[in-house]
Amino acid sequence: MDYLFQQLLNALAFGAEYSLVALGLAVVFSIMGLVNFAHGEIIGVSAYSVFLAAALGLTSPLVAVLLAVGAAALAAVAFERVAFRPVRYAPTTTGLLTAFGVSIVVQNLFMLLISPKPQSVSILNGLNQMWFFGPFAVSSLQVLELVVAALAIVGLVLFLNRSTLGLAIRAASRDFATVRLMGIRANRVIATAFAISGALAGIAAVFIIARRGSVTPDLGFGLVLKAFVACVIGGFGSLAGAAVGGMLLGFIEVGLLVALPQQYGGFKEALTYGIIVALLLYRPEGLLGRRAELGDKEA
Amino acid sequence: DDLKIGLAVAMTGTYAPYSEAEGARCMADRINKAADGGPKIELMIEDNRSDPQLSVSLGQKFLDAGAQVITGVPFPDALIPTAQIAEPYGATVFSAPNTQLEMQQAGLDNFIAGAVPDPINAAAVANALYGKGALSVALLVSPDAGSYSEKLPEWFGEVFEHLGGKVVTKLNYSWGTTDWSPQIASIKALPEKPDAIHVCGVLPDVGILLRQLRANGYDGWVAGCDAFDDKSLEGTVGDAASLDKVMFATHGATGMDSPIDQFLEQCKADGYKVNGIFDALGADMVQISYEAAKKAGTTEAAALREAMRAPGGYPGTTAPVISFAEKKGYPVKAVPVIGFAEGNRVLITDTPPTYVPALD
Amino acid sequence: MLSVEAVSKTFGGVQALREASLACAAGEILGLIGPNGAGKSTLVNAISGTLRPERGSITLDGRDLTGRGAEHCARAGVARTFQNIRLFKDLTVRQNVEVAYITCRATRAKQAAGIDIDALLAQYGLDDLADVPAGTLPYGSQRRLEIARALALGPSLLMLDEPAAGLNEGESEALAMAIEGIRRDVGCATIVIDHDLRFINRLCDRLCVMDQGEVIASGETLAVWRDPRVIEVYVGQAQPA
Amino acid sequence: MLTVENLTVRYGAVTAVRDLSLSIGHGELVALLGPNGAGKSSTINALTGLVDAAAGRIVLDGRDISRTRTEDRIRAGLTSTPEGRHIFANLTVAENLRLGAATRRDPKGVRADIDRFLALFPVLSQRYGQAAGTLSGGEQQMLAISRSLMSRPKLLLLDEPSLGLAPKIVVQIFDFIGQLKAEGLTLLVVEQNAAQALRFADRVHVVTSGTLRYSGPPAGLADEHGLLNLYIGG
Amino acid sequence: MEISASTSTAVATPSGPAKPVLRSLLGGLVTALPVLAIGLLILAFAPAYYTHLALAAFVNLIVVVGLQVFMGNGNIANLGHSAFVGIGAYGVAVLATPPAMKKLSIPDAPFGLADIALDPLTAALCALLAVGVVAAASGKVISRLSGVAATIVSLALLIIVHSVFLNWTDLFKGNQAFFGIPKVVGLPGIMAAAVVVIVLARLFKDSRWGLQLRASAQSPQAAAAVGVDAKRLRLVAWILSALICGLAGILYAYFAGTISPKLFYFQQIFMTLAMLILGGMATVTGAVTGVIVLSVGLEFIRSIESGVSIGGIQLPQLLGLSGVALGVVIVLSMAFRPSGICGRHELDEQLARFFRRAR
Ligand SMILES: Nc1ncnc2c1ncn2[C@@H]1O[C@H](COP(=O)(O)OP(=O)(O)OP(=O)(O)O)[C@@H](O)[C@H]1O
Ligand SMILES: Nc1ncnc2c1ncn2[C@@H]1O[C@H](COP(=O)(O)OP(=O)(O)OP(=O)(O)O)[C@@H](O)[C@H]1O
Ligand SMILES: [Mg+2]
Ligand SMILES: [Mg+2]
Repeated sequence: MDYLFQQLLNALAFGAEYSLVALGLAVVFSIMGLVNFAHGEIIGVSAYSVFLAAALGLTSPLVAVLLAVGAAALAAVAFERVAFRPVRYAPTTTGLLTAFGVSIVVQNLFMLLISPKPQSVSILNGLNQMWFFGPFAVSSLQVLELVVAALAIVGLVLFLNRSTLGLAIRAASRDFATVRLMGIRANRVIATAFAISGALAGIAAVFIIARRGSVTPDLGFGLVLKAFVACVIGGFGSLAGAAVGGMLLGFIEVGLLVALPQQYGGFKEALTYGIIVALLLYRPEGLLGRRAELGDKEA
Repeated sequence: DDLKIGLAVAMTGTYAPYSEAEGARCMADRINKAADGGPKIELMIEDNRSDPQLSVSLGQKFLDAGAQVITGVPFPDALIPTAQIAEPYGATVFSAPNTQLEMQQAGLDNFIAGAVPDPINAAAVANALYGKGALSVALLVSPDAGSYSEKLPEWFGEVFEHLGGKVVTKLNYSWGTTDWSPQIASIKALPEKPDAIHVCGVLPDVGILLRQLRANGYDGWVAGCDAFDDKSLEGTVGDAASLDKVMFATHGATGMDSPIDQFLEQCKADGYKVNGIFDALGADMVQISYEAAKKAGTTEAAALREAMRAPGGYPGTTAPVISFAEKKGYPVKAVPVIGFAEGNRVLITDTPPTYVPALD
Repeated sequence: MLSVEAVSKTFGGVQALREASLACAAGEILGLIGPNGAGKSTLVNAISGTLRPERGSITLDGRDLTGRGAEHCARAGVARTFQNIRLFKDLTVRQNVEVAYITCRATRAKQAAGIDIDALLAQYGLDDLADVPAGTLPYGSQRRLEIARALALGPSLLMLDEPAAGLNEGESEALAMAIEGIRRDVGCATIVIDHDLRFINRLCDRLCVMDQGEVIASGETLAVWRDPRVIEVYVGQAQPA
Repeated sequence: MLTVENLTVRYGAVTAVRDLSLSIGHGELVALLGPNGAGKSSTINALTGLVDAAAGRIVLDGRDISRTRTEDRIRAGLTSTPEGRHIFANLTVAENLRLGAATRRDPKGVRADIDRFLALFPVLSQRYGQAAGTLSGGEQQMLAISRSLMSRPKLLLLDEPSLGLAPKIVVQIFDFIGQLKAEGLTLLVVEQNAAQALRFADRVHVVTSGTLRYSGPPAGLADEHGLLNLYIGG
Repeated sequence: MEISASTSTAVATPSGPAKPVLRSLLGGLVTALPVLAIGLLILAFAPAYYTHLALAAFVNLIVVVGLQVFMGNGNIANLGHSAFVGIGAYGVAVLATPPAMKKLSIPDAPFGLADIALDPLTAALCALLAVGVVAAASGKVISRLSGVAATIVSLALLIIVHSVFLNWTDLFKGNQAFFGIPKVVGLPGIMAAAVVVIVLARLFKDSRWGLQLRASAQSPQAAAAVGVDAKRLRLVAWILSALICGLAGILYAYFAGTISPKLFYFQQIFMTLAMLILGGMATVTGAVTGVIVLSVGLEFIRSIESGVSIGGIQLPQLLGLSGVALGVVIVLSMAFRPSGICGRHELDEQLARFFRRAR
């Protein structure tokens, strides 16, 4: 029983991490229909910034956290300016491949400029404490991650649905010119959205560094792939969907790890994706995606 | 004639921490400078990006350029085809860090591994661990790196049980795991805490595992294999206390002022970006090829291969004498098991294991 | 002969169609009019299979089309245009028409024999533009291409959703003549939605008026205009027909 | 209020507007008529800055805005109801209206204005929480007009406001335009429906092939029936 | 007034298929010509290393052309095609490897597979059949979805198939190399296959199915309204694409003799995707061009990456340079030529236009 409860906690933590990254993806997707595969490299930029700062003598974890978030936000805005602006409103595939191109460039820049090998960063190790509650061990990271993910989702949903800037962000996803006709500085709106997405990546990076104690060029790639899947099963474009999808993925993964007999343990990935396919067949628009009958209309 | 050695090594990708290139360069330059009567060594080094297909193509490129000795990604999917294309040239595929058995199984006659095979590694760790009083062990296995990450832990278990220990559970993981909490929770849920955990993963994964195990209050042994042998292990784990009760079998003792350390220090001083034990294995490869050529008095490929397997062996960096005469495909040498004391590496055992599964 | 019986459709809280019925015979041009949001486009969607009606039945020449998918309806001879133009933008003008013609050849061999793509393009003033991507055409030509594409299906029923919107009177007049040409040459049943009353009155034999999802009047064009309810909901008191 | 001098708009090799000059005084309603493809929409989009003018000067309230960004022109009190509606399909009716008032800082006034348009177009209040993309064509047009008025512009450019609207609504809309004019709003209206457009027009401009052919009172247009034919096209 | 109110819609010769078969066939051959030329040059003059590179490039070429069939016509990003390459390769590995070899590597293979060996051709046909079956099953799912959901399912297919290769060790030997596959194919054979596949892809694209599929990718609603059964067409394209990719895998296995699962995973997916996008996925010419440009370009950059000496000057190692270059090329081409180097026109169409203009 204790064991199952402990694994439940783990699943929550896995889910929180996926949700956090998936949220970052969903924000950008809901602004400009961009499947931002380079989100992982924004996490990477953030992580390597902390690594470099630590190597240059930075000792304050707090500053490192701020640096991580700031660098990521900046990187996201820069990616938008340089690579994504020219393909705004291009078909999804074009954007996806641009993002994928950016991802390759940045990963290889890490190799070229820093090193292809893992580099250790210990500055944020302190964030990773174990807290014991009776028989349960909870890592401070897991708790923090869960809290931050929850705050992020609530904040973002409120922001995008309530604030004018949020509305503008959603509107800009379809019709940039008309957003400007509303007197809104549309480029700034999009930059803001990217900055938010970047900041989320930066927060994720903090958790990743604290947990791993090292950085590698492909640091964020696998995670973003999972987050992408989380977004789709949750309902692409829906923020709450991203969060729910991330959680679900965490539960599926940990659940399979617990439930599968050892000799079939290797099939965990296969089964995870099998479940995802089944989910998509059942709800192609994702769990929280709207199932709208459009006729000759659009939405 | 020159002795031409072609190295397609992983400078980038998954296996980048385990490249032997710099050590080989260092040794080759050293020998060339000494000019003690043997042939001049010409190294050709290119990045294989940890990609087996590219690795094979590069092998062909080196053969085109007249290489007598070549190497590639240290896994059978690259090395077997490389050996096959090298066969008509009489050239030898000499993989310094390879530890897997498939090449021998495939019946290749022109293949040499510079390291001892996985079962021996497994046996060495089992002996050392049992010697430290551990009686129960949990195995972490993964299908992702073939026999290295899947079979090796099982061989380890076989020896460990043969010695009188017990394997209490086997748990699955994937390469690239960055959060081990589910596996750790499973271990903690065992009726009795195992004395040790055995895992053969790469860095930084295993470093992260160590940190998380310690953070979760697990204070038993963690045993592993040669992929632990990179300085980034210490960096990733962070504090010295967490490294107590860590051990791994490797190809030569480093970090304790051994001859290997001296070699590496010297290279570093001369400006080579050497990293650790795999560079020493690379140096072995160059040195053995060179000594064999000197002994044979020719760099003709087939003759060279015969000479490499001559009885008596040749001096090396990772061991005073390395001989391929007995086993043809791999060396017979001691397998050091390294542990830590206050964050520094210490030698736990350094003897050839007796009971070895799966071989012969 | 199209016959629509008591078709209903709701979207969330909005009842877009309430037991709407209409009929349209081969060779007839039926005007479908009504206030904005009356459900005209929704009815066309239901007939063409773009939407699935909740209740009611739709038959064309005795074949039941109720609830069948759009591609099935198209194969049965239902052709339509869209209120918001939908072309295959990257395909050439000719290919746009061919896509429809392929269906026609596969499922309506008799009709297909009567269709010549080049002649069709020429007839709609598109022959010079045949190899141009459809997305680069000016608005008016795009509207004509949509009609040409619909005709390449060899339809038994043709439905045009606001074909005259944004056209000036000269162009509307030309369009009306073309639609009369279709009646003559193809002989299909034709349903036209538009808010341009001059265009509608000139073209249509009969009118069908919708309001809030219901058909509130139908009959001969002139007779319908004598119905005060039609005037009230659609044109407003002040405006004479 | 607005003066346009020698405006030229080009799309690649096509010149859509050529050397066009016109002016609109405070509180005036000016109609801009012309056949399809005459360059009316291009003119309007050049005024709001959605397309770049190749040449010419645009002066709003004495300020040259020819190089000003669209969003700043809107903030200066100019706005347009673009041709083809351009409502935000993925936002609800309510959100579309709120975005229309993005530049305003008086929540009370915004709410009052929303209520005003809902009263004018009751169907919009029935569809208040529905995604705007699923509105019928005419409903979208009503929303587009309301939305452009939400910014409380000083000068409104209306591009074919009657497109896709039922006759009753057309009349209603032009009544409303008259009312807006009476409230002091300055308007430039592009319309196919000449009869309606001319109801409240102080002056008329007719363009064909990008050039201005007539500028003057509506009454004058009736005399020049050649022009009227031109406008009607054939 | 542009609509002619002509009295009758002319009754004329019914138009043939979307494009005359012969023209497509010729067009396909024209597209294949550069491939043939490069292959022959390499066979005649180049050292063995280039033969090896060419092998990899030709296998990629077949994969990319296969990818084009589905992605280019259906416009759905596919991240799963390497699964079929893998099934093809492992299919012949399991079926055609001599029992003597299998006794060493997969002694416990199920269904008595350890004891039998088919001749290479039969084995290849069986492997293609297996590819077809998996494609039909996965295609049933994929064709029902669109957009990112379809992409995710293709990704899922990749991961599931990879996972089976890794874990069904009795049959596939896991992540240890599967060796001993008879090496029965040389560069000429692969070249011939590439030409055939190029022509095939072109024929499909110009066929009724290809045209209708392309239409449905642009406006699903309008396509349905003119009777296009997009689901079925997507399924057809998916299966054809899978078979071509499977063929690439078979040829690879028969050339290299040794395979392992990671050959058919993300690295291949990304490389081939980049090739297709760069060349332009709307055309078969684009697929061919992308493969040629990236193969040559990346090999050039790679050759200076590990640090070479030019004129006695030792250049530093620039690890990752080729990756950077690859990424930059993708980003730039998406920004400035989103439809790829070749845009929307096939080589023969471009040539025809060129000559028409020259006249
Ligand atoms: N897909 C949909 N989702 C939700 N509501 C819809 C949808 N399609 C139509 N509606 C609603 O149904 C009603 C009827 O719409 P429809 O498009 O049929 O009107 P219409 O008669 O064509 O009007 P118009 O003349 O303005 O085009 C409208 O109020 C619209 O908001
Ligand atoms: N984006 C564009 N690219 C190229 N040409 C264009 C573009 N927009 C308009 N044109 C061309 O410019 C000319 C003027 O177009 P414009 O839309 O301004 O005319 P209009 O008077 O508004 O016509 P309508 O009454 O049909 O709306 C036309 O010939 C049109 O084809
Ligand atoms: Mg409508
Ligand atoms: Mg216009």
